[in-house]
Amino acid sequence: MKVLINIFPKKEILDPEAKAIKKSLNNLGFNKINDLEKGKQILISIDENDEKNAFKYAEEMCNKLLVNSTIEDHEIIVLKDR
Amino acid sequence: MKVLINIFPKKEILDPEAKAIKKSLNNLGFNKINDLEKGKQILISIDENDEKNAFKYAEEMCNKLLVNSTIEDHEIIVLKDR
Amino acid sequence: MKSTRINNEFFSLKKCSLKQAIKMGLTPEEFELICKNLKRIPNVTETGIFSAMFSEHCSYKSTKKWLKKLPTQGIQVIQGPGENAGVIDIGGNDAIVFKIESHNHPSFIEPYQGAATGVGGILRDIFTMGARPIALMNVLRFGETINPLTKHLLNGVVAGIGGYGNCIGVPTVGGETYFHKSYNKNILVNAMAIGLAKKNKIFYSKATGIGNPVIYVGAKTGRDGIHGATMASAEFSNNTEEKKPTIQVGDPFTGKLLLESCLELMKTDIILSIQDMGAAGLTSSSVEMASKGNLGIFLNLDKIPVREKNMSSYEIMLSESQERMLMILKKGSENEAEKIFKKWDLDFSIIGKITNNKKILLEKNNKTVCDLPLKMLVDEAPEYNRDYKIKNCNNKIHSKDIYIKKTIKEILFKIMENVNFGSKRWIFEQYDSSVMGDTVVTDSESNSSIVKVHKSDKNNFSGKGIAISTDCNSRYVKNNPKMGAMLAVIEAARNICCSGAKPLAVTNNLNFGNPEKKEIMGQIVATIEGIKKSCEFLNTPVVSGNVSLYNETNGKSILPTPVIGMVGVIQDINKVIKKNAKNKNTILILGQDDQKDDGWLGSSLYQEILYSQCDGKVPEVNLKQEKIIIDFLTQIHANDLIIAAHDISDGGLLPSLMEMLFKNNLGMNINLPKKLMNLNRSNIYKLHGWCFGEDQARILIATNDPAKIITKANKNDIKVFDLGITNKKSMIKLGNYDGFSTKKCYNLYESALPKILLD
Amino acid sequence: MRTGIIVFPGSNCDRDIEVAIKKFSNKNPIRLWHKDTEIPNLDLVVIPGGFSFGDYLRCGAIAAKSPIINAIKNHYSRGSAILGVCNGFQILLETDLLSGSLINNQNLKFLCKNVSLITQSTIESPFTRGLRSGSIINVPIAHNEGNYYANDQLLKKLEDKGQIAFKYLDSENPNGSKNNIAGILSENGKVLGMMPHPERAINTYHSSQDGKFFFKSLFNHLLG
Ligand SMILES: Nc1ncnc2c1ncn2[C@@H]1O[C@H](COP(=O)(O)OP(=O)(O)O)[C@@H](O)[C@H]1O
Ligand SMILES: [Mg+2]
Repeated sequence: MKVLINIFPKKEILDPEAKAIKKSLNNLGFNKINDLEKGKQILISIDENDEKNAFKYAEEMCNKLLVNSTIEDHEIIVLKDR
Repeated sequence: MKVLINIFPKKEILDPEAKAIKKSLNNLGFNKINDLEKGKQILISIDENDEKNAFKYAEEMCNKLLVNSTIEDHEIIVLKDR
Repeated sequence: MKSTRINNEFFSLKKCSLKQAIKMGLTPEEFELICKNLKRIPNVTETGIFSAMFSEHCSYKSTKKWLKKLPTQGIQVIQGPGENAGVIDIGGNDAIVFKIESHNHPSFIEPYQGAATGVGGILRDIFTMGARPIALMNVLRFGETINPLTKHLLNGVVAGIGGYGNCIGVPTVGGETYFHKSYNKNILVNAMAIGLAKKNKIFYSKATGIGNPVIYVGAKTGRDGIHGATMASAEFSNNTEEKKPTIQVGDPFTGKLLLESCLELMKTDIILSIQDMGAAGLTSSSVEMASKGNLGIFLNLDKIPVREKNMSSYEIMLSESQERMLMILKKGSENEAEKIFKKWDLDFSIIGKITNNKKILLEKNNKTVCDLPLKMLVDEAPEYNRDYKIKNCNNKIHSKDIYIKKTIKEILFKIMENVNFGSKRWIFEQYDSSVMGDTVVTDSESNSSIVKVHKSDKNNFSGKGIAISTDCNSRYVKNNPKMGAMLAVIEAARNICCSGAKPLAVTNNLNFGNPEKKEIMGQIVATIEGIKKSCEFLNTPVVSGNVSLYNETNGKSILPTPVIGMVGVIQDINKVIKKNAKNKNTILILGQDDQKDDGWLGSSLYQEILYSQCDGKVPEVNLKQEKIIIDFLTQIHANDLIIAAHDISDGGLLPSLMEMLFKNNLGMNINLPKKLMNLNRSNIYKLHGWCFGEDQARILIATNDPAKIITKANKNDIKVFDLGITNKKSMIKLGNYDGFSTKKCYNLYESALPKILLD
Repeated sequence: MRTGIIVFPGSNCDRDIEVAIKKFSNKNPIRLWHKDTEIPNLDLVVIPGGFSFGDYLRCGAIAAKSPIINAIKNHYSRGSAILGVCNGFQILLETDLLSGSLINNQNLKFLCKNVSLITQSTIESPFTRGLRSGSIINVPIAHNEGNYYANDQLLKKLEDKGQIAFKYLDSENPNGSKNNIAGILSENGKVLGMMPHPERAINTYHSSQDGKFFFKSLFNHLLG
């Protein structure tokens, strides 16, 4: 089973990278952009068939290493079909 | 409307970061991991109500700036409800 | 996926067709000769090995004949060309290991990874020999700044060089960057590395000892960088997607582990020989090791750590995955070595052994997949005697003919804000230049970069230093390859001396277009002749180097770019000379006197900036005069008479002078020679020549004791001119002609790169 | 006085800081490996700069999960001093021995240059006791993620309690750090994390020698 972990900087942190990307896009003429956030995505295939367990396993990995909760938010999506 | 752009290194290209994260998770006792990929995610809110146009706009941004197609693959998801 | 694996290996073992051989880069004649000598048709894997070994990069088939002419001997030389890097003796038990290498094409395709792997590759060449890398330099060439691609490439390349060097923790202390339209579609990325070793602990690649184990360590082998033309071939498989060449990705983290683990293992005596896997990966490393030892090598390809399961023998042999090493150990010491590599979390595998049959024998799935005599791959590799034609531009341009009716100030400002003259701060601040704690100066503060020899300090003595300079003025080389190359070496030597050091030896990177064209081959031949001439004269032998040919796009060649990397030694780092003058110093020109009332503007930066064409005869070269000037500089420095020094090169006298004044924001009333005091509209061009001419064999120095120096100069028959005394007013006055602010110049100078990089 | 330097895979300023410690304490520091689970009784533990674990995931994140971290926490509980420079600072934040975070430099580029640091008036600490508050030292920075971030509440606490050790000169803030913060202390003053590299500014040939004020005062207090 695969789990997808999306990690985004917390809203109140003005992520310099997101800001720079938005500016570059504007400079290239993309003017319809209201807002842009940039995050990381980690796709993990784990030896686990139970959806709930997979979620729990992923949550644990997030807490132990993958996410720094003082600056990042995350969501876990269990991909049942993969 | 919001578009979500997922960007991953191409499969055959070495991703030393993914390798290092996987190893570290293993060292922390997470042994059920078969495979780990790391990508970026860009969430853009654009001034556009038409789904197709939003997709096209995103595709253009990917080609022009966001994606380095020699080493990365990407997918675009239009989030209708946001 | 299983079928693909069989397909792959199946096709690797099929007889190779002429068409496939050509796709791999062999000529029909070369393939025919291979078949004839082998008395059979080689399989695809074997042909791949031939094509790699016969490639320009490995065989030097176009240049070998000429490279032999370079001077490579000297009492300071421990190891000349032929090994992973050159080695020179710097006294005591210390030796310096250094080399330069190009990564041009990959950097154009993927600038970050191309540049990063270029740095990684040259670092491996250095620590393979037992040296700890202590400094990195980089020489870059980009297209015009109005080309939108240039910005992208510059950003990526600089980030990539920093990305690797900063992470592995070797300071990047200097280099060169130049923009010109001929590099629009073919940038140059040359990286140089310098390492410090003990004289009695140098490691070589020559294999020894029949039966000794061959060891693979480092990262796993993937499909990275396998020759594109071959792999795209539909004939190999219908699954073309899988065959696309892959970008090589650098992993400086693994590189650091490989560096530390190799140096740790080198403290024992169990490594008999060692070779990094660079261009053509496992193929060239195994072939070269065995053939240098006049022995044979057997490898079991099933033992190679691989990243992907279904790799064929062809792919394994031609992969250019990074951070890998091949070594031959003393029999029985495998466990001891393995322990060290396991500690550093690196892959370790015993993949074969040294044999006495003078062959390369490869096995996979219990089948022989390659059985070739080494002699055919190395000694019998093609060597071409290509036609050549040397072209020089002999049109002598007088300043009268090209001077522009603008004030000196206007022209100076144009030069200051020109990217080719302006500050490269935007670049070098992205490089960690102070890690390791031994950096004394970068080449932004002195004429060359200097790093201290670690632990060479004792009590009150600060220690000795290694000076490094990279140089190449392609304007000169294009207009006269021999003189241009001579001047590149000369300029490097001048830079080293202006830092207070003594030149010792040279590495070089010959970047040219297609050698099958007579004019290009002529550039190469004449360039080598020029390097030889200067190096012999200065007693700075060439101990390593690299050749990069076919730098062309759509039949248009880059400017000929033979890069010189010179190293020298300074016995006491407290005696390093910097560029910046202080207040109330007298500035003298060594090598020029009151009689000089004009200057050489042909092939100059003045011409380049003010005209679209840049041709004309290059400045006169006088080796004897050059040597007299640098020897004199060295002598008066020994008497502690010099406060700052700067050689006069690109841009001529006035721009060079400004660079000495910037740091302390100094002003000056410039003395003009009598002959230039009262010019009128008809002869004002002379002032342009005087300010911006690029006559050689001149050095600017700042001193507190001009009288002593002038007396000494007169005694030695050396021309000298007193330019005036620096003051704190930050204003430059040029006789009655012009006045301008140092600060303004400095701001223009610093804005040159940021200006083109701003969105 | 005993000092230990922790070496992680990818540490690259371990030798530099070792040279500095020897020079100013006249004692040889010991080296500790990230896989060690115990450390001897030490007066000072140093986490050097570099790119531990390649800076992958987040700078310092993977190092912060190393076996040796528990031992460092024990060392901290005993009230002993810890210094983290550059990547060491990042690691200390990831282990929660210090609070806040370091994110990308504002211009998204690695930056190596000399900066002026203003010593702040702080709580009692071996790292600042010998430095006059308001005095300026000039030392190099070399980092990609040195942009210190803390929310307003934490910033206020750091300011109020005197936990900020060094600030960049306001006109020189090189990376966008909140309140120009270049280095902070733990609540008990025994842990210092700083982005700049004082160990690269200690010799006559260095572009500045101001790092010696930092080390001299530190070892004066630890020794005596
Ligand atoms: N232009 C040159 N001048 C002197 N030596 C050279 C030159 N080009 C290559 N060499 C030497 O030839 C040898 C082979 O170099 P090369 O194939 O580039 O090494 P690598 O396998 O590390 O890429 C090296 O010892 C190198 O120093
Ligand atoms: Mg090599």
